[in-house]
Amino acid sequence: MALNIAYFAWVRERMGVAEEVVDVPAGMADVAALVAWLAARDDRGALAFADPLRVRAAIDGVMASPGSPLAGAREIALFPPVTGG
Amino acid sequence: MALNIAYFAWVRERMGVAEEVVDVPAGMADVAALVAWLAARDDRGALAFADPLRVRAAIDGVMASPGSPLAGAREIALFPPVTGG
Amino acid sequence: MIRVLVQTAAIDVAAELDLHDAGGHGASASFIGRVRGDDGLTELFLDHHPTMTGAGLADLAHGAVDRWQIAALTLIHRVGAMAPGDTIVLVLASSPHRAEALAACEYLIDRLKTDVMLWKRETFADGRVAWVEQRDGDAARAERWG
Amino acid sequence: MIRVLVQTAAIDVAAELDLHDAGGHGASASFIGRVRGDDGLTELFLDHHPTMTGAGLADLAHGAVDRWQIAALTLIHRVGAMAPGDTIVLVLASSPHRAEALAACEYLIDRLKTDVMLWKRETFADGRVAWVEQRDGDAARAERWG
Repeated sequence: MALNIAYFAWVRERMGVAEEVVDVPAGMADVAALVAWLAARDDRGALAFADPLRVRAAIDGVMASPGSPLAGAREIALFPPVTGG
Repeated sequence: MALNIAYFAWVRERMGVAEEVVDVPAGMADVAALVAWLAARDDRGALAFADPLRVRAAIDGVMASPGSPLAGAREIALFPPVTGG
Repeated sequence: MIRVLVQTAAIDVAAELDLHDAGGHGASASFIGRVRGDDGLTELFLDHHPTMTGAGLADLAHGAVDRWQIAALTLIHRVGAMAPGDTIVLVLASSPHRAEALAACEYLIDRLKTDVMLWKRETFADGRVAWVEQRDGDAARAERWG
Repeated sequence: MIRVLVQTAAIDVAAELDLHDAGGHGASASFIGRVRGDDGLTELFLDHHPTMTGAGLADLAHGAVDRWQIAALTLIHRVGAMAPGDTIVLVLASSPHRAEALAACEYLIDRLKTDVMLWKRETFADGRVAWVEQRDGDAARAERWG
């Protein structure tokens, strides 16, 4: 299953890319599973997602939760809590 | 006893003057007595001070109350409640 | 820097913004009040006291600086005759912190309505002339500040 | 008129004030936030999402117009690399009523801190680079609006 993932702020810096297309195992259910998979995939993932509580997600421009399903998603954004304004 | 009195807003318009020196009876005690005396003095005073509750006063630049003593006052200002800003 | 003025001349907002040196502060809040031409109003006249009006504005400005961390404060009130669209009052408050700048600005504009020696007279197109009565809402807003 | 922008170019406050047509409204409240050079900060970088950041600002603007009687609203956020003194954010809110203009301005600046997809990275003179952590105070201020 191919997913378009975009990273922001220090998640982007630790991942070393702004966007990528990743091929995840078929049947991956939700955001929490994706984050765990990315953390286990390689060193940059381990660094970016060492603490899943510090990561937020949006699916196709809508804020998501760890339990949000990945089915049908066109783009998943992963990023820290916002600190703007 | 001579008092310098300044009027503002509709009190000034009804009195027809911005300032005047008035000679009030010796021993006049307080602001309330002055307002009552001005209301009884002539038609313009009757018009300006028909409702003493709508009149405010300051003595030498400091807000006063009906019971504030007139003794030692250099200038008494009489005006409606403020509506500025 | 505290700048307080009572003036019959038009308020030059752009020049005051420059003077306030807004560029040097983390956060700047401002409020501009203008004459509204509602109900056919053609002139707003503001009567003031030659010393107490300015002293009242200065007291408010110093009160704001005592309450909040303020880097610069400008408080200018126009008096005399004004037309619809004219600026009556300008408040500029700057601080390193946004909440302080906003609070000072709101405090000053609320207090201005009740604590400063100013009286409004309105003239309308149909010839009607009326002194404005104090509104209960203004006193209530000012009282929130205790 | 609602004007919402996310831009990497410098914010031209004077030009935006003119565009906002401040002269036509009874009351105008504004807020300007600038980069502070505290602790030797040399650069502030704001990361943003290409669509969600602008959508978030537009949602806030429409939320303010739903809540208060607003005649004109300008909400501009700069993103990318900025230096101390640069304007990060500009809020202009005009209304016939001063309380509405002030409340909308304060609401927007509070909400901006917590509801919009923006991330701050600070670079200091000693070479230190750090992403800003969310502050509890910001979330608390935004929650007051319920």
